Amino acid sequence: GGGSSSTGGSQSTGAAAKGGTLYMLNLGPVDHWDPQRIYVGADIQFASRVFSRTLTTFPPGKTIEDQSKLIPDLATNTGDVSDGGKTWKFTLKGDAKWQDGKPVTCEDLKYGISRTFAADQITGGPNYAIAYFDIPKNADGSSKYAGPYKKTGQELYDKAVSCSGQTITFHLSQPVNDFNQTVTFPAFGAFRQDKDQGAKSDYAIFSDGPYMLQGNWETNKGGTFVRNPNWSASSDPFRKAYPDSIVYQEGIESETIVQRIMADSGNDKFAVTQATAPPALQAQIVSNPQVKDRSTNPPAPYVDYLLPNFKSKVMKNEKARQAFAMSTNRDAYVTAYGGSTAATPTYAMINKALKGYKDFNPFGVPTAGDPAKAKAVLQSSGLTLPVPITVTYRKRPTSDKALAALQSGWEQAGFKVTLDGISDKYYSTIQNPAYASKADVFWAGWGADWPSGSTVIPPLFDSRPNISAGGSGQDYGYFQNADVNKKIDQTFLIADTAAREKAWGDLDEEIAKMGGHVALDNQKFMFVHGSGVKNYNDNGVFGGYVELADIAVK
Amino acid sequence: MSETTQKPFLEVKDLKVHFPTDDGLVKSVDGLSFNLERGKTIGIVGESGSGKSVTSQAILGLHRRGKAKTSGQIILDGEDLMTIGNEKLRTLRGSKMAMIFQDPLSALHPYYTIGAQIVEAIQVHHDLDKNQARARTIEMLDRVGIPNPQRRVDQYPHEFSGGMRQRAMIAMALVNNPELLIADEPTTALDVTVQAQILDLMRDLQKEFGSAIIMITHDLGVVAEIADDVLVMYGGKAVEYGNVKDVFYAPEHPYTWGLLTSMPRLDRVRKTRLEPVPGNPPSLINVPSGCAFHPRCAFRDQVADDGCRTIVPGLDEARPGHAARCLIPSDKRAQLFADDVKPRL
Amino acid sequence: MTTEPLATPTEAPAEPTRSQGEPLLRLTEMQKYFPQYKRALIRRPDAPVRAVDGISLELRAGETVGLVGESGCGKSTAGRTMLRLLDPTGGKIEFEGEDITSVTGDHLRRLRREMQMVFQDPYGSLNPRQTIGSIIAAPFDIQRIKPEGGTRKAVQGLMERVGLNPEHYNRYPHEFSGGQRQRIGVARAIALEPKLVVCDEPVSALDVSIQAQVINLLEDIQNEQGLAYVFVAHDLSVVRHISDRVVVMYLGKLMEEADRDTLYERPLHPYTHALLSAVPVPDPERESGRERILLKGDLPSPQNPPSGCVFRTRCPKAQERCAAEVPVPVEISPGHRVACHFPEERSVV
Amino acid sequence: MTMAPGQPDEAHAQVDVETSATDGAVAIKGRTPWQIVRSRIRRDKVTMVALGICIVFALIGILSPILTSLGLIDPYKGDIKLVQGVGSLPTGALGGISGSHWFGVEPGTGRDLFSRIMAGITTSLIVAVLATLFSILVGTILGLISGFAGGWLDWLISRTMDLVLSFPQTLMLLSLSTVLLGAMTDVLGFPPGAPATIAYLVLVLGFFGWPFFARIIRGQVLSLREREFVEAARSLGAKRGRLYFKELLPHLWAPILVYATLILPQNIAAEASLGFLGVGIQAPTPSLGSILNDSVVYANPDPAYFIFPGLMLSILVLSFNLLGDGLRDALDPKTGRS
Amino acid sequence: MFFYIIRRLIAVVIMLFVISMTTFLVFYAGPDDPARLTCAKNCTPAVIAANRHAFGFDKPIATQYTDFVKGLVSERKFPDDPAQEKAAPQTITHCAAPCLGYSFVRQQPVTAMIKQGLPITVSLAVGAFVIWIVVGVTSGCIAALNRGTFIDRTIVGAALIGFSLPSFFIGLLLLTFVAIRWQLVPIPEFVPFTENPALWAQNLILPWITLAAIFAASYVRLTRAYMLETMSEDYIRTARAKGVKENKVIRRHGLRAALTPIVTAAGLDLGGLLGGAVITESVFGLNGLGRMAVQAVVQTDLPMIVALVLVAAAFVVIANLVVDVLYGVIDPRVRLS
Ligand SMILES: Nc1ncnc2c1ncn2[C@@H]1O[C@H](COP(=O)(O)OP(=O)(O)OP(=O)(O)O)[C@@H](O)[C@H]1O
Ligand SMILES: Nc1ncnc2c1ncn2[C@@H]1O[C@H](COP(=O)(O)OP(=O)(O)OP(=O)(O)O)[C@@H](O)[C@H]1O
Ligand SMILES: [Mg+2]
Ligand SMILES: [Mg+2]
Ligand code: NI
Repeated sequence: GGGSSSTGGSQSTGAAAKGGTLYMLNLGPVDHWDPQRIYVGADIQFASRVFSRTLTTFPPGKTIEDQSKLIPDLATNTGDVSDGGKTWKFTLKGDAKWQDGKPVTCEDLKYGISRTFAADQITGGPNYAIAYFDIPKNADGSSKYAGPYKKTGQELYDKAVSCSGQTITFHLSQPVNDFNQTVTFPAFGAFRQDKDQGAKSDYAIFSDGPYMLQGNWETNKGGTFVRNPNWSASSDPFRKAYPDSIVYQEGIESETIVQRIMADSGNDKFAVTQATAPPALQAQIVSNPQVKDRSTNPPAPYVDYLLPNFKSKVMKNEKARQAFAMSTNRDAYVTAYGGSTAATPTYAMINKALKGYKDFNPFGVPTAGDPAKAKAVLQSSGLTLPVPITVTYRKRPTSDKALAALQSGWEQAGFKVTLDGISDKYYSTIQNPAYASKADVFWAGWGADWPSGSTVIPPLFDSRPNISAGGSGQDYGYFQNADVNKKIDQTFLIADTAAREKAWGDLDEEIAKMGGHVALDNQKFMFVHGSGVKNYNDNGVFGGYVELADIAVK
Repeated sequence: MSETTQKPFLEVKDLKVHFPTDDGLVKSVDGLSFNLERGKTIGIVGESGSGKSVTSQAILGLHRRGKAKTSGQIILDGEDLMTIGNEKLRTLRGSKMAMIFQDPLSALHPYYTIGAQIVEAIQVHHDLDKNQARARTIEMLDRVGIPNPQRRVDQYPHEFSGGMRQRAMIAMALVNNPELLIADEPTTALDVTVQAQILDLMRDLQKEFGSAIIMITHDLGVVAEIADDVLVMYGGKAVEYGNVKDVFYAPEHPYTWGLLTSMPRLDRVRKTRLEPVPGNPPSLINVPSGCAFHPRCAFRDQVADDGCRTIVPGLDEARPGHAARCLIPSDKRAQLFADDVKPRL
Repeated sequence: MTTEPLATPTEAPAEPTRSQGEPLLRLTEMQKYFPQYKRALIRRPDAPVRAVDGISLELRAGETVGLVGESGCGKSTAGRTMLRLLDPTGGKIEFEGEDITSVTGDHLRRLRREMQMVFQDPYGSLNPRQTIGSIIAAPFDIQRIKPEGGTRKAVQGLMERVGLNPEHYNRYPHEFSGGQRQRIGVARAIALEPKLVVCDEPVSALDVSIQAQVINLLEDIQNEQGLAYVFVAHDLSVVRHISDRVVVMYLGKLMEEADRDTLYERPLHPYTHALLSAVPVPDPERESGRERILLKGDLPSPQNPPSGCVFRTRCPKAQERCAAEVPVPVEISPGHRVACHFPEERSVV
Repeated sequence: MTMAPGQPDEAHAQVDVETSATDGAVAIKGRTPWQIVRSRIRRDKVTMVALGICIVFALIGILSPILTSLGLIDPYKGDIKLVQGVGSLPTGALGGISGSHWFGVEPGTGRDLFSRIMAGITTSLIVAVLATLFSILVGTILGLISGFAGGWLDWLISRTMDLVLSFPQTLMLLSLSTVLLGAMTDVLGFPPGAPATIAYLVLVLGFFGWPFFARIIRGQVLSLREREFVEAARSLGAKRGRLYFKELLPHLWAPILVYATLILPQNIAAEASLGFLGVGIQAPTPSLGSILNDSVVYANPDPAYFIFPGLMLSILVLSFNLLGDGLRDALDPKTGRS
Repeated sequence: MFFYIIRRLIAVVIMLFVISMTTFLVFYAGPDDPARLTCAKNCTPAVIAANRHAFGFDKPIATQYTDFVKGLVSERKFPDDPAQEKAAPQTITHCAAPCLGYSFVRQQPVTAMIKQGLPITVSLAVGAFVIWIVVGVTSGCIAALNRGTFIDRTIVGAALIGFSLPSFFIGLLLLTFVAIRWQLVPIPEFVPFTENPALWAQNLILPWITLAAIFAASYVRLTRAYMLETMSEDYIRTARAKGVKENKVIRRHGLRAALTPIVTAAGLDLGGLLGGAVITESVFGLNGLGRMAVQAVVQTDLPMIVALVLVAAAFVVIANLVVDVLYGVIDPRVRLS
């Protein structure tokens, strides 16, 4: 049995034992292996299980509940909070070692985190450190601390992050009550200053985890991870590290990967992947019992959603937004993605797997939409029908079909739809202010950074950090609402986790009712693995990807 | 024609070469017969398209099986080339009989040196090693009047002038002492001054090697100069055949007359206008009925009842050794020539 | 073969005979060089091809001048240059007393009405994509001339004139035989009633039996219209038949010029001797009695012609003087010019 | 791609003899060059069949928008009831073939495959034909100028051709999309979506295609201008315009036609390949390339979806290739097949 | 000949110059701000500005281009920022000449990545080349010599069909069925020739076939046409008239001449392929230059795109040169003029 809601599941029989080689097959290329730069769910999962330890982490487990229980990793506990959520302290256990035998120190951690601030070198990673730490900012939103290379503003950083012995203290500029979850990111992991070569270090993995890179990482080819001789199981109770080595192969097309693992021959018997099976292959996986046994169908972290562009003439009109939302046919969308094994329709931005999820239906229409009702609303909007709109989306073979499937519902409601698919650099294109005048609706997808509504609602709908002269940030639809912004601030202050998560869910519904988003579906993955893989589990917290902490091939 | 009764060296009997094409059957050569003695020269003349080249290639057996339908007999030195089989024929080609082509530039392979091409011709038929063959090549080039043969042997065809190329072709043809040499318009592409050199050379070589020569040409002057016998072709058939003097001084066929009267002369100013043969050469697919020449013949009303249009004339000997393919009775023809044609020459 | 020694000719350059007023066309030392380039590291000029290297000639109205010589001696180039289809490198071209050496544009275009050309290749010189009608009408179209009674009528008149069936107006060139095509070429050339036509080997591509048709046609037209021909040919028999005067060229230079009978019967230049003696005549008995003057070697390259007399490398009579001194054409007798240090009368045909 | 040698020249005359001529001479009855070509083609069964198929495709290309507007075919409307299984494969047998869906339906959306293929043919043909026309136009003009003008202009155009041909084509078609696709809407004002991608494909395919035409035309002009009829026209005082358009251009139709029929299928295939690389026609507008790209992965689970568009594309490309070959043979018997 | 080669070499250099300039202009002077592309998420104007400076995008395009050209002969530093070099010298990437640029997406000198992809592309191209030449030329000859027969028609027909199928189509079919379904060969994965030649070939066989199929088809047609043309030349008749055996006539006289234009075409096609067989590499997931290019396009990795275009164009231009020289060697008529 894989993740919490996986269909079927695959509990390989027999106890796990040390030894063997695990193969990880992926399309890649992996963007970054530099801990401070990793931001892709699958890579976070791989890095934090294999070579990069963090202060706290989420454990392996059979159910999403087990998996969501935060546990300490390098630290002795899951952090001590004070100052109303503005000061966080972690104490290191002190027995973790780098691959050259030196201990992982508080200074290593402090140094690692400081690298995030070298924004021109250490690109791509999450910027929570910049956002949260109590370091003054420039007018353009950038930090006055320029990172460990230029060292301008170093004293500001030293004040915000300090080490005393094995204890590291973080001073935040605002209360962040789930900061101990934030530090599960490898970006809050340690980095050895003497090994740091800035951007050049990206693939020069220097491990403090159970495995280390043997030789070099080759883009489009991958690398082999072998045991880190200085890692000790006693210092790291939950990483079981059963396989002797992990061969990471990248550069293989996803369809090929899935078909190879389905075929299950040779080393592919010991293969896992982070590539989901395309719809064309899902039927074959499900229809073949042998293969079905080796497959899991976990929910993906991603929610696909549509954002009416508040800068567009049409979508400024609230009725038009409502009509648009009401005529959206989520069933057709889900079907185009491959049906129930590929996605489930939703109205909420917060993933159903998260505690913050609230089951609501903003306009009371079925998942297939109600074009007739929508048309009536649109007619009352004062716009002349048909209303021309351009829907911009990220072009992929399946999304082509999915958007086309939505089109007919919208057109029945009285819209005249132009689909504009962009295949490359989608997000940076639509963030560009120049694009705001071209589209009426944007498609987007989002996955929570950790299992909390705080990594969904604020990053996407708080206009303050997002919207600037440089573009829309992640608030692609230029949603700007002072009331919502205020509520976001208030929600952060709620100390009780359950109450806080509920508040995120309420905000989600509120925004949906304003027509701020039209959530479409929660995506699902279908993964296959080789018959020789034991203890196969998906980790829902890490996006449903394969749990490597206790996987085995013997 | 010689009076000897023994078998001639080359005997072509009723040769037919037909090409099936999209538009119909092209009867390029249609019942041609002639003989050739050792050491003698026969000149074949005729308009473009009358079948001269096809005839010469038929003798060497160069027509591809599938594309040409060939029939008749070609008896060379007692052997019928039509029946001896491909392999045997191949061994005769280039050794017993050889050929010189009209355009030496395209007939020589552009990628091989002159020497290599002649050496190949030698080695196909003789078991000589490279050096011997090369020595023989140089000797032969020298013999055909190519200056500096040691150097020239390693040059490519495009480095030769037109005349030199033709000499090289001749050297290649004669290198294996062929007994029969077919020259298909060897001088048409050349200047008169070079033509004179080449014809001179051929005559000398004939004396030396004793080859029989089939000389194909447009130019009656060349025939007069070099040939012993003449064959005049028209529309794939021989229309007149005889000793060179007979044909030039007492031509029997109206077509030959036409050729002579239409020609301006170098040696004298004509008193009268030129007399062209009216009309155009015949199609070889729809050969005119009866006498193929009749549509262009000024004398066709000499035969009663439109006979020229209906009766196919045979190649009949008017005098021993001089034949013509014409329905007008021989004596009448002689008279017509004397009265009507000769004054206009 | 008789050999009569000749009195040493006067050295003074001969005044070209100027009998009845202005000649139609006068060439004075006309030159046409084709520039050549060496392809070394960078392209640099090489010695030019001296296709025509100083030809002087006069042509009177209604006269036919034959231009003979070996292939590559510059006959066609001379013909084209005198029509200003090529720009002369040097010398002077006068047409009806007017210097046309360097006229251009509309003036030149108007001149084209007076001077025309008939080409060698009856297949290549007619555009296969145009009907006979439009080919023959081209001169009218191009020169923007509206003939009386319309172009079509004029064209059909011309067709009749050259012996073509006017009903074939709308046919394409490939529907005609070589001889007929050459008639079309003639019709096009005479359409604007030019005073001068250069015929560049108009019958070389035709069979003997056909070429007489074209020769007769050219003669007839000359008789009717009184135009002048420059008749370029290889074939010395044809030239003898059609020309009033004959010019022998060698390597871009004039070797000998004389009226027809003089040239064929009493040629003076050793090159003319060789040329004439090389032509076989269709008369077996006479052939057997003729002696050929065989020239040694090949034609030298027109890019670097021999010094002095260009013919000396192949001349049977060459002496030291020939290498040093360029022979100037001298008039030996009225109308008979020869460029040789040692002219000698010989009968060779 | 390299083309076979020998460019088509005007057909060589075929001459029949007609004995009833006026002047006693034999007149030659001839046919126009086109007649000869037509009769050659008529005799070539393969080419005739290919021609027939090409005509059918052209008709489909013209008719399918009309049929769509009449509602007889509908390439856009899906029906998710038809694709209910895991992976949203069509429910019925053979990819959901039925009386109303002759080729079955598209997995995922349930759109009618027959309609989509019909409409796809239109799009593919539009792209290929426009791109080919673009290449022809630019190539012919520049080739004509280059061949006839000579000198520095020829040098410039020839080097430009070398330059364009030096660029890796597929790579450029692909990578230019990063800078040009946006410009189609922003600069040239094409509506976003399918029109912009079609314009992009036409432009780049056409741009990388013109040197082929220009080379051929230039070669033809170089040999044509040495022909005596050009000199003949000049000797009559003809100006450039006449030389280009009356004397030369009529000879260029044949090679242009042949190479157009040979390049057209290459453009069709290129459109498909570019779709495979992600720069195909924008959805939901179907094109053979986009349908095929989507369908190849279904080769196993839904063979019908894969076979029909694959077959269509292959037949289309094949018959244009055959037609081009046949035309070349007919126009230039030197390189004939039979 | 020597001067000719020198002249051509100079022309090649100039050509590459022009190509690099054009490519540079097209991709860098476009409407997009390349600096925007240097940071993925969390782009702030400040970061963009910093990166713009770090990668030199703030310099005029002409300066950027001259820097690029300089990099071909001398080492470049990324970022070229003396302040940072002083503060943290270990973070500066030194890109040794010939430096084709620095990929800000992959944070690596482009040259290093190209070196990685080149063996794959070369293996693919050369192997396919051998197959298509052998298959294409042989069957083209057979077709020509049996002109009009059943054999001829079969070969020509097969060639046309091969020619008409897009290569991704052929490739995906081979991959899906031959490799994955029937498992007749391993799923292609590049093994260096030096490591294991047998595996190298086994893994590449499907890509080779895919790539060769289209080319073989056009070479069948090409060879057949040239062969027909040469076999009707006068010098073939001369050879027969000399009594040369028929198969020697074909091989020594016919093929020799027919091969010359084929060598030209083949050289150019191979040159074109060495720059990357985009589709075949993508289908089989071989990380040669072609697939790198696709990735670079997806990631808008401009330096990488420019470098790959340049490398590919250089192969074409050099192939042109080689072919011209080769032509001179094969054809004596060219050699001497
Ligand atoms: N392979 C062939 N297929 C069809 N017809 C052919 C073939 N070879 C020759 N012919 C035809 O046979 C006829 C005679 O040709 P041949 O070459 O013998 O003429 P010729 O007398 O040598 O002419 P020329 O003086 O022009 O060389 C011509 O009409 C020609 O078209
Ligand atoms: N366009 C040109 N460029 C360079 N050289 C040329 C050109 N045209 C002619 N020549 C050269 O000029 C010389 C004279 O050529 P021309 O054509 O006038 O000779 P011709 O006497 O007419 O020869 P033919 O009898 O073969 O027609 C030849 O050596 C030829 O190669
Ligand atoms: Mg012949
Ligand atoms: Mg000439
Ligand atoms: Ni090619």
